[in-house]
Amino acid sequence: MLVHEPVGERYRRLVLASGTITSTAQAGQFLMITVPPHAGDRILLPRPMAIHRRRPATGATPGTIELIYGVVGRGTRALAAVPVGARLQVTGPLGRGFDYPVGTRSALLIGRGVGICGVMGAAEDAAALGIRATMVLSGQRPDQVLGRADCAELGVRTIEVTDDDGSSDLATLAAMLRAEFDGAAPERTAPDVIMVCGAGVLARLAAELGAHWGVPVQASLEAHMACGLGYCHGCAAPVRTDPSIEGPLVCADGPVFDANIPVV
Amino acid sequence: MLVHEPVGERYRRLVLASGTITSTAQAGQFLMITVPPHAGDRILLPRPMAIHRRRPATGATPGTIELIYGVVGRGTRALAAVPVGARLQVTGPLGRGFDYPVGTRSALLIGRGVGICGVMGAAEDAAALGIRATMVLSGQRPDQVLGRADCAELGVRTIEVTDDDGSSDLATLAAMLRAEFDGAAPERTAPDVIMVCGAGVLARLAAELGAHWGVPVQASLEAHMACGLGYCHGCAAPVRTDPSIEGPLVCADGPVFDANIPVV
Amino acid sequence: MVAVRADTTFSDARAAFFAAAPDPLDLTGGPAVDLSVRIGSLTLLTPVMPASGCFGPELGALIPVAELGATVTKTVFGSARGGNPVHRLTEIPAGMVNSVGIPSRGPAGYLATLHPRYAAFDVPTIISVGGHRPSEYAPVVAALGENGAAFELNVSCPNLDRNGTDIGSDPAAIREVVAAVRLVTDRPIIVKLPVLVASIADCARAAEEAGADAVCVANSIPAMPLDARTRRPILGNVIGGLSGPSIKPIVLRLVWLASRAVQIPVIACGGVGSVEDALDYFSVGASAVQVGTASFARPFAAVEVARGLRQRCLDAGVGSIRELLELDAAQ
Amino acid sequence: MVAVRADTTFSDARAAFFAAAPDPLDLTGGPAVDLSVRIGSLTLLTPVMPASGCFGPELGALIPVAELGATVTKTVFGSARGGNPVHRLTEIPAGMVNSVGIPSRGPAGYLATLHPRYAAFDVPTIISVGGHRPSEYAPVVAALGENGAAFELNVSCPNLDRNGTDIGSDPAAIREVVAAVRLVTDRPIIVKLPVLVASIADCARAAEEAGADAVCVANSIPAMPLDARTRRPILGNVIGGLSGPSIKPIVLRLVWLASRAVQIPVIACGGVGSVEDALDYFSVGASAVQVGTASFARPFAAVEVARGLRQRCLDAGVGSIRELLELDAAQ
Ligand SMILES: Cc1cc2nc3c(=O)[nH]c(=O)nc-3n(C[C@H](O)[C@H](O)[C@H](O)COP(=O)(O)OP(=O)(O)OC[C@H]3O[C@@H](n4cnc5c(N)ncnc54)[C@H](O)[C@@H]3O)c2cc1C
Ligand SMILES: Cc1cc2nc3c(=O)[nH]c(=O)nc-3n(C[C@H](O)[C@H](O)[C@H](O)COP(=O)(O)OP(=O)(O)OC[C@H]3O[C@@H](n4cnc5c(N)ncnc54)[C@H](O)[C@@H]3O)c2cc1C
Ligand SMILES: Cc1cc2nc3c(=O)[nH]c(=O)nc-3n(C[C@H](O)[C@H](O)[C@H](O)COP(=O)(O)O)c2cc1C
Ligand SMILES: Cc1cc2nc3c(=O)[nH]c(=O)nc-3n(C[C@H](O)[C@H](O)[C@H](O)COP(=O)(O)O)c2cc1C
Ligand code: FES
Ligand code: FES
Repeated sequence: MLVHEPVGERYRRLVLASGTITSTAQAGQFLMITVPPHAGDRILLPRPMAIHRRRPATGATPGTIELIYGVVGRGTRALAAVPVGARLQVTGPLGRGFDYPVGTRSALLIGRGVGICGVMGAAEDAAALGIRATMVLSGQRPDQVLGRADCAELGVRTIEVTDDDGSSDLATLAAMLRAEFDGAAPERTAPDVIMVCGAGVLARLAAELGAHWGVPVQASLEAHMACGLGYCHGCAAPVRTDPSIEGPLVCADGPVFDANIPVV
Repeated sequence: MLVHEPVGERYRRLVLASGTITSTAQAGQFLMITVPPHAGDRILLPRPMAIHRRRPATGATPGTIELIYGVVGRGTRALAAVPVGARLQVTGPLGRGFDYPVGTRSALLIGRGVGICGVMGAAEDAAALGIRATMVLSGQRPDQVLGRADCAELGVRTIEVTDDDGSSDLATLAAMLRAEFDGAAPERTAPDVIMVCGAGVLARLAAELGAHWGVPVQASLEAHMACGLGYCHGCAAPVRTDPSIEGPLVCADGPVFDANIPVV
Repeated sequence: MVAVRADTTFSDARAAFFAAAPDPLDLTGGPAVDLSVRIGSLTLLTPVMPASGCFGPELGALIPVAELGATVTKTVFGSARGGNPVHRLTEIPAGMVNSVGIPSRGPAGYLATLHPRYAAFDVPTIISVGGHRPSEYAPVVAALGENGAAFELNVSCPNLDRNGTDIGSDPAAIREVVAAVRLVTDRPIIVKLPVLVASIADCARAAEEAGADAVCVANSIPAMPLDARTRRPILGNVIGGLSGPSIKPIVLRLVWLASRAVQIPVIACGGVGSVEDALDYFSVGASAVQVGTASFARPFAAVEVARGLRQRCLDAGVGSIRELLELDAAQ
Repeated sequence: MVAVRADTTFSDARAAFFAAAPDPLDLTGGPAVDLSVRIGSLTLLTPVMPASGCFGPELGALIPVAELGATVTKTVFGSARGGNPVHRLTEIPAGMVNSVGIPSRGPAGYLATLHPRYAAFDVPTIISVGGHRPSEYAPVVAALGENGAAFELNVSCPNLDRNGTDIGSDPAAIREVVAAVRLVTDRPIIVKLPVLVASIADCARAAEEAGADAVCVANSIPAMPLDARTRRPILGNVIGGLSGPSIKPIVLRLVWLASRAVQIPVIACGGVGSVEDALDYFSVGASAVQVGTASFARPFAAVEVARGLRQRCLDAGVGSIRELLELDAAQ
């Protein structure tokens, strides 16, 4: 563990040295982090975390991965107490990530809060593949919007919306995005693909926009997890399926799904 | 909580301000200490601790009580983390203490390890009542012998024995004490009472000496406790009794018992 | 042989607290809050009481017992019992395990020495009654006569008629116990059920059908703590009952199932130490709660729960716990 | 509607550990250590295996499965089942609660998709089998035929013939299940018993008398975790099974009682995460242990237990776990 520092009031940034994960991880994949015991409190289940950034090895500098997480409960509280330099047991990269359809020239990426980390890998890929990406960064307050610097570094255009000024409101945001991409200029036409990570409403917004523009939508979903590998069957995706057939598992069939409207 | 400091490697001294307890506590009584939650670990049962010293209020200085405890398990580890200045919830003084029979002129007090705290109150009383007391301080190593300074302060003569030099060995100690008190000079004759606190073997030694000299023995016993008040019935004294009749409870009928040979 | 000093016990007057007692409740203004709950013909002013074995009249010197809905005695058996060998209790993470073994002086001993001290409190005394066979309960209740405001039948006792499985795990035995007790008393009967049963619903229904006025769910869970170093059983009796926070998620389910199975009130018992715990149980259908293990470290725990429930209602401007929960659920 | 991508699953090769794997065992010198245990006609080289539902062939990419005594599959039911609604699991202090609900593709689905991956491991595959009625088990075992090295009957399932109480809490139903399965297979039968039973001894004896080769004690404990903030059930199924460290003292007692009640081996399951836990269970009479919840945070847990047992024997200069325990007890 190379860096472990607060990001604003609610988040923490974690940089891990790992050549293997950095070089093999796909955009949108995640890790299972085993949380070390913290002052008598033993955390039993590993915590799933999206890979926010992959920074390949350069010369003598080893490859690193960066995560950003919110301190919300017992597990993330205990994780927040791990000192820099400690070895962390991590399993991954896991799951199916985002995948640009062949021929993609432009993409709309949408994330909110720590969900921005789920889709940041797609921004990295866009930069690497020369895809023109626009990323919506949503948050409660401006100081809770993550990913600004990352997008600047990657040369990805951003649209920031917050609850504070009402711009993150679903209808407002939908109208704004339609206005943005319903134009005629090449950079104002509909994106070739929409990639989203975050709360159910954002996924629904993406599905609506996808239907409106007739473009595919890929959505990263969340679920409580135990194994992260596909065998515990704990991470059923929050979708309706035939009750006699098991639905998709977020860890093995996702977290990224080709989606129209995920029924939460 | 006024003082909370290590005493040697294994013990901690705790000084609490409490006028009430200081003024009412009898020698050999104990407290139930509610251990505050420590970094996520909640301790459910209060821990019984002997009152090592009572220092009455003088002028503006409030009365204090002093405890010494060994850090042995989860409860005492959590207690050891409580900072000076914290308020501690304490119930007591509890139980029946040591009681000098009317007319006592000399007493032999015996304690080992933290058990010395259980009998120190009797040394305080001896000093106050003008009783000539001799106290055996037993421990594994010389640096683990408690109560030296207290006895000096109280003007109580001490006999130190340790495992290190073999002097605490039961037979050696018995022979030494007989030699000490089988004499003719007033200060070499048998004590009028023996008071003991500590492991079962010490209590047995006291009982043997008591029988030899024909003097009463009072022994302070230990038991796992929950309530400390006599209602949970958890602290049965380690003695054999009629199985259809409940035996004595350490918290309410003890911890100090008139004993010949406590059958452990 | 130990010569125990004459029959003295702990002198209440000696007890004292360092910590200040919780502030008394501010009752000025606000709507009338009614927390009362009916157990058969008995009305308790607040739905909070101690758990059997975790209260004694000694606590009268420390806490305002009158603020509880009732007191509950340690279980009284028909014949005198000595209790189990040492150690009788220990603490493990998030729980304690006790094998006190229920020492008892029988009904006559209880009435002579303990009952007068319970009767001195200004709240009803619920007497807990035990037995080793279904037939042993009614005689004890009959001997206690009018002294109990209600009787709690502790059926988490091995049934010596049925090779030692708990009476309370067998609906037929529960029916037998309750029917026999019903014949000898008009006072409310509460049946306190064990955790290790095939169907808590069946057990609760057996109690209700045989005439019980309430069920208490549940007792401690049999467990076997080992010494980490020696790997030997810590308790003299090898096995004891696990109680405290760690049993709450297990008992919550039982309370939920029991309160869907019967019409009579369900009294929840298992890991209650705070208002939140109590509200959790109320939200799954309990009508009252008992506070056990939590009282050892915090003798005020039960009083805090009772005061806290009232305060929550006052703060929310509602008159009852049901309304409080509805308000919570609506949010 | 979600269009799930085609039938791909997790690619094992992608898994990697930051942390170094535990050091391989030093096998140079010392006496021969024999940890093998017999379950009927089957010999396991080490008495450590995963718990059903807490292992999958995916782990083959992470851990040396061959160092375990066996693999144990997730429970296979006769008909396809979808499993329970979200959330299916959560963590609480010292335990996890799951209501996965045992999704299953039936025996044919299991044999087609999963079994080949189990068969590729160099250790016996114990297939866990479930049913909603006593009559449902034998057909599943018959359909699985020679594929299971042994069958573990998960009888912690509601019996739809008997208004939903667990099959495994009813000795008669256990007898019926085991007798029927005995008729369709010569392979060893393990009966995995639930915790909430009136008498674990009666249940274990019923299994033994009907022809089982071992009992596994026990399954997770039904519990109902509530969200602390909203007071609503966390799990989509409201109720789930509590597993992990907090159930160990409860299961220790059950293993102790079961192993005194029967001659067949008792496999302990409940909160095993370390060699110490395993030795605790061996000391109360278990012949083997299963590792469940501990594997999620530490996929190596079961392997560590197996290696640790061998290392303890080597360190003590003894040849078996029995000798190790005798040595400990003598000290
Ligand atoms: C694929 C995936 C990627 C994720 N990436 C990120 C990320 O980059 N940054 C970030 O801050 N968070 C991320 N999360 C959410 C993160 O896993 C949870 O916030 C975390 O598990 C909460 O643990 P806790 O013990 O602090 O909370 P508690 O609420 O105390 O946890 C109780 C239980 O519920 C589970 N749980 C609670 N909330 C969630 C949740 N939102 N998702 C999954 N399980 C949950 C916990 O794992 C635990 O088992 C991701 C989740 C998934 C599934
Ligand atoms: C009347 C009396 C006076 C005491 N005075 C002192 C003293 O002055 N100084 C001192 O260091 N110790 C004293 N003790 C012992 C002290 O109470 C224990 O060391 C302490 O409870 C250990 O708690 P733990 O959680 O650290 O140990 P753990 O072993 O983790 O405790 C587990 C459980 O066993 C109980 N337990 C373990 N050992 C003992 C023991 N020896 N006596 C009673 N209960 C025990 C604990 O209270 C707890 O319930 C006294 C005990 C009694 C009964
Ligand atoms: C020390 C102790 C003694 C107990 N004695 C009795 C008893 O005599 N009769 C009874 O029905 N339950 C007895 N119990 C069980 C409690 O009444 C209660 O059911 C159990 O402790 C669970 O509640 P808790 O988690 O709040 O402690 C006892 C529990 C403890 C801890
Ligand atoms: C996620 C999960 C899934 C499980 N699935 C099954 C199952 O399919 N069949 C079964 O018999 N037990 C199942 N169990 C119970 C375990 O096999 C085991 O009995 C229980 O978890 C107790 O062991 P532990 O404390 O080591 O986890 C499952 C447990 C968990 C946590
Ligand atoms: S987390 Fe175990 S199957 Fe997905
Ligand atoms: S500690 Fe409760 S009776 Fe003594």
